[in-house]
Amino acid sequence: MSRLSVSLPGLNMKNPILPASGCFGFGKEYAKWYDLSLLGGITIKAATLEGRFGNPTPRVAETESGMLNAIGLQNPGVKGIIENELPALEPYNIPILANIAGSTEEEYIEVTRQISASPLVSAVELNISCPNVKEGGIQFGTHYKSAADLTKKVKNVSEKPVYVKLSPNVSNITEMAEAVEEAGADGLSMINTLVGMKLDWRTGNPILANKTGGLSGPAIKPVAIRMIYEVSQKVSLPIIGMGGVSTAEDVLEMMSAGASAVAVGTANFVNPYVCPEIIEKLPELLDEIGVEQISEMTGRSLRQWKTPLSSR
Amino acid sequence: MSRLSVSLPGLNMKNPILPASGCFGFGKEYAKWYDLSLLGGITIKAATLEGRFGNPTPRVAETESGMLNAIGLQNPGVKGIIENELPALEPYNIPILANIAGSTEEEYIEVTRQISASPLVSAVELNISCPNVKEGGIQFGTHYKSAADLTKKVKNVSEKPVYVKLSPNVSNITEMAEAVEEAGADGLSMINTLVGMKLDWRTGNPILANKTGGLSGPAIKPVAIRMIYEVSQKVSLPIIGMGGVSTAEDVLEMMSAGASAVAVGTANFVNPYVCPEIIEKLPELLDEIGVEQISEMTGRSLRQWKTPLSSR
Amino acid sequence: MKKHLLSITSNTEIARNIFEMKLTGPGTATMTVPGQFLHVSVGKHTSKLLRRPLSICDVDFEKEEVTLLYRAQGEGTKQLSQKQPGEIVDVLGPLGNGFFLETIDDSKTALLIGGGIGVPPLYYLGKKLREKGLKVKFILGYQSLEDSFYIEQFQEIGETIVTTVDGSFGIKGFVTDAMDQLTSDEPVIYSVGPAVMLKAVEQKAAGLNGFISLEERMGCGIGACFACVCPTENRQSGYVKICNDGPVFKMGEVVL
Amino acid sequence: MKKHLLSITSNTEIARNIFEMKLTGPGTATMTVPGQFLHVSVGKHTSKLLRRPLSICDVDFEKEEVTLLYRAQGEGTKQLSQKQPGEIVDVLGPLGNGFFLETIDDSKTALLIGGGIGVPPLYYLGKKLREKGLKVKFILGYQSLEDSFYIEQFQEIGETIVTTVDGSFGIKGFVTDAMDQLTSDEPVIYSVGPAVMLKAVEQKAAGLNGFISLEERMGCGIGACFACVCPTENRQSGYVKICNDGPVFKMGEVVL
Ligand SMILES: Cc1cc2nc3c(=O)[nH]c(=O)nc-3n(C[C@H](O)[C@H](O)[C@H](O)COP(=O)(O)OP(=O)(O)OC[C@H]3O[C@@H](n4cnc5c(N)ncnc54)[C@H](O)[C@@H]3O)c2cc1C
Ligand SMILES: Cc1cc2nc3c(=O)[nH]c(=O)nc-3n(C[C@H](O)[C@H](O)[C@H](O)COP(=O)(O)OP(=O)(O)OC[C@H]3O[C@@H](n4cnc5c(N)ncnc54)[C@H](O)[C@@H]3O)c2cc1C
Ligand SMILES: Cc1cc2nc3c(=O)[nH]c(=O)nc-3n(C[C@H](O)[C@H](O)[C@H](O)COP(=O)(O)O)c2cc1C
Ligand SMILES: Cc1cc2nc3c(=O)[nH]c(=O)nc-3n(C[C@H](O)[C@H](O)[C@H](O)COP(=O)(O)O)c2cc1C
Ligand code: FES
Ligand code: FES
Repeated sequence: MSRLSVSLPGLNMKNPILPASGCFGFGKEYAKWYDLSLLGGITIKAATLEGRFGNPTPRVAETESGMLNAIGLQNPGVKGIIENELPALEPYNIPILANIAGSTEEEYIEVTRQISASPLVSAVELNISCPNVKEGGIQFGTHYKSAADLTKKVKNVSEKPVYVKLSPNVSNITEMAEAVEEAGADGLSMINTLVGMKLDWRTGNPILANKTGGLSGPAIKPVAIRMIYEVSQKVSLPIIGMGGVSTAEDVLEMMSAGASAVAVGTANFVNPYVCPEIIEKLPELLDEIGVEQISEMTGRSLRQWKTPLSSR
Repeated sequence: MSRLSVSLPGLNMKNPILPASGCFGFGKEYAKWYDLSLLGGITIKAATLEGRFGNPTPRVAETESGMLNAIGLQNPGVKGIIENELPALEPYNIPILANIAGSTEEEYIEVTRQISASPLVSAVELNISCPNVKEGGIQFGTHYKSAADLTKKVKNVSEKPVYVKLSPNVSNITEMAEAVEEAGADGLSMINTLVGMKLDWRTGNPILANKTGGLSGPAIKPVAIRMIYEVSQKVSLPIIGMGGVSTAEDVLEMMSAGASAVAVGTANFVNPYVCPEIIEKLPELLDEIGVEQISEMTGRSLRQWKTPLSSR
Repeated sequence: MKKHLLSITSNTEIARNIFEMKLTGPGTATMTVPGQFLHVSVGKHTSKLLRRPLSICDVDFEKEEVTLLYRAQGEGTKQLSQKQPGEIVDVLGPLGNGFFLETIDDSKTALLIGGGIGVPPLYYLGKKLREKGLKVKFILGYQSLEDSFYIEQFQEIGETIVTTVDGSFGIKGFVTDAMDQLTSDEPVIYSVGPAVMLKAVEQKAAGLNGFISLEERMGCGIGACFACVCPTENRQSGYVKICNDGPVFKMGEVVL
Repeated sequence: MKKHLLSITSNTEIARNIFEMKLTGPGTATMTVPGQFLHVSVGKHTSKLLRRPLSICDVDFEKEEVTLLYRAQGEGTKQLSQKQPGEIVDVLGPLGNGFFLETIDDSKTALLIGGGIGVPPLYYLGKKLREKGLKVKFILGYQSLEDSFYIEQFQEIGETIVTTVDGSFGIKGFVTDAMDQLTSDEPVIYSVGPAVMLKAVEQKAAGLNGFISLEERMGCGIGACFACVCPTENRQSGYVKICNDGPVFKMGEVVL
């Protein structure tokens, strides 16, 4: 076992870093920048049953230390993904986490059935937290009964472990996590984006054609850390943490809060090399704090926390 | 009527800018930096029945384009405020919005009764959204029945208009707003801080002694704008907007989203002169877009929005 | 496709809010195709995370120097405009397809039509077309005299007609108002500018051969995030990504 | 209390990660009291919003120049350390109470005890005490030789004993290990350093007259946000604000 390796249901990763869904396409664009086999894994863009064009543009807006997106689940549909996108990832020999979306329970189920059957897919990530589509997505993610029901049904048909991706736009994320754990989820992904909006002060019009969008980037990291910290105390599922991670230090912070692996989203846009750079830096940081295996970092905060003193 | 004046229940403000609760003490510290009579109003720090010491330190942490605080409602108690703090504000002759907190319904009611009777207080702001105390605060702010009940009871005893300060840490802020409108609130203040956390990656320990804290600053502005935009469509109460405002442009953005007045919090720490600087800049910006009265900005986005084009 | 750390050699205001930034470094050697862009980081510590797409305006291969012209308008470009010579700028690129010149008939006249801050890439394009032997004519549209820039530089390459909205310089009106007299010789058209201008140009130039360069708000700039799509009827997918499939398209190919 | 825009005259690393920044501007004329601090903005466009409290280490009134010594440790101070001469730094101050020297008996010896990055304000204090006529002795604690700084400057003012944790320079151990031989002449004690050091100093110096300077994470720096409180038994409120009531307190006044 190498020093950085982590092992989660379906995901045996040589390091805990994987790009977050929607921020890495289906991998091929970043393959022009570096060797994807350096990654711990890849989360691919959301798949729906039929191809979707998504929302009108503008689809992104910049905010302080963050961005809003309202892509709207554009993708070529699950068949297209299985036939045209996944095969290109085979040579890298790393676990693929397939993100799944839909407007109805039936759609989620069918997409899961098809994509989880692909030998190239290691696990599925149930996206019940997309804030940018009118139907499905977040409506499952903010009511814990619907989330649990959907999880159960998807689990029934999935040939691979199921991670449920939670929305931060809820009063009580722990309740949601407990509900999907109870329903049979194999793991959690958290967090998806916070719903946000930006207006042009000159005109008063929203910047995004979709008006609202999902807030991501370093701005939301404190919310992600808090939610992972809270949820990891109450559920025993492994957590793929995400939300604002852009440095190796952020990765260790998030693992300390309770994450077993860490996904990097927005930071890929800022620096296309961010994932391999983080992976390269991690051993150095572990040396600095005298930790041998990175997996020991998970939940460290809970195990040993005491009131810190501000120290010179 | 001057160009910048706005009028809200109990608050006749010569401009729409007031410091946010907890970010301006009881005014006297900033009075050393500039003439407070320049302000549209002042929101004072939360009052509880008895004096409170608040949480252990460290109480603040820095995050990307934001900060976390866990002050814990430190204040000298409502009597102390009425006797020792309010009189110092009299000479400035501007509306005072008194922020009210408590651990129990009874405490909220009694604090309101006492402080709303002060002739120096123009309106009260019911803080049901403080994330930094174990009891009261946010527990009222995340269940809409408790929020409505409390609002009703506080309204019964208040001699001044009541603004309910909403928490963004909810699945559905519109529901909450509708509930307190129904219960008789005179206005809304939104948003309070998002619950967040930061860990020291070296030790895994939380930076804040209280572990979690409230996230404020520009990082959260997109969430605030979205919530104000949504709520203002469903309720007819005036909204005091806040969350990440630090420039005059931000003020106009927030008013366009639906705010009638705008509170400035964290930005005071970055630049103690921020409020008067914003007030000075506003007429310039109004000229630029050809708007005469600033009050026309409120809800502009809803009235006239159309899909914006990205334009050179 | 690479990330380059380039050093600023100059960064000066050449017209109202219009800056010319010259950057030097070995990476410039790859910047050979006009119409491509650099995805420019605003800075390491700034709260403005997203890169700004800026077109390559010129490259001096001997000096290893690339020129960008940009309007300091929003917060990011304003921050760029404050940078001093010697500071390092982090750019990705060259990105996008650029103008393909190989298939163009050298005997043609090229009509290059640019509006506002769409003008910069036409300079590099004009130079390359001249090298190839084409006659090059420019129609450049600005708001006013004060907003106009690089006129002399363009005049060195070819005939240059200027339009201004307020009439303070050249022909009063839009670039399309200057197109009438020129379309008769059936030139190849290259046009860069706001979508509304491109649409008007496409209408005026109906039937002619030409290329337009689009802009859209971008996330990644490299084809991964689907922020910058544009509908098209010609392609199977039903859309193109401006950052990767474009920014240059044949006239009529995309739905403006 | 004012905001000042000061211009960097120098910003150099004087020991491992320890920087000396000199800033100039008319605002420095008000920086007369040792122990006060400046609340320093990291920069205009950075994502690090909060100001950093840094003690005044020295002021040259003729040159209108204030000196700060700081450790580049976290992100904010690292960004400060990258600033170049000529750049502008936005500071609030002078803030806090500072060391009151008026009531001090001139015939006393002053024992100034500093640990790590608590050392800087003792330089300005030592100079002022000397001006007043007191004999000044320093005990300065560092991690190691490599981390030590300003020793020669301190020696010019008074006897200077250095301790290092690893023994690479001076006495091996903590500042308290160097206190024994000196407490006999009942000096006035001034101590700045981490809370744990201050606590140890207070114990060693029990019964003696003295002052300590505290540090805490700050929001506003001016007394408005209640971030930097410290419990005290002597005051009616039950607490003090370090930024405003402090950072200097009489020994024994606050609960460490
Ligand atoms: C392929 C391409 C080439 C371009 N070449 C040039 C050029 O050579 N010179 C030049 O001045 N401008 C050019 N632009 C436009 C330039 O990218 C924007 O003006 C710039 O990004 C605006 O940034 P800001 O900081 O001024 O605005 P802000 O409002 O602070 O920008 C906020 C966000 O919106 C994006 N954005 C805002 N306006 C535009 C726009 N019009 N197009 C694309 N993104 C936008 C920004 O990139 C950023 O992500 C080009 C655009 C594209 C797509
Ligand atoms: C009155 C006073 C005087 C000081 N004088 C000096 C001095 O002369 N030289 C010097 O090097 N340091 C001094 N310090 C400590 C200095 O303020 C911190 O080292 C510095 O703020 C850390 O910033 P950072 O960017 O390195 O760390 P980061 O971890 O990036 O800081 C994050 C946040 O925490 C705060 N913070 C972190 N550590 C401390 C700390 N130890 N004390 C207070 N706030 C902290 C920062 O101000 C910032 O708000 C003083 C502190 C106080 C309260
Ligand atoms: C442009 C963009 C597209 C995204 N698309 C998806 C998606 O298709 N499915 C999904 O589950 N999450 C999607 N997300 C959310 C991210 O996977 C991630 O949860 C979120 O951005 C927080 O991480 P970050 O701050 O590192 O970006 C998207 C995010 C961005 C910025
Ligand atoms: C240090 C600090 C203390 C605060 N104390 C209170 C408080 O006592 N009562 C309250 O209703 N809100 C309190 N808030 C929340 C602010 O009033 C405001 O709602 C929030 O900070 C968002 O605005 P901002 O981003 O402009 O700071 C506090 C915020 C900060 C940063
Ligand atoms: S900007 Fe990401 S796909 Fe074009
Ligand atoms: S830092 Fe705000 S009260 Fe001291």
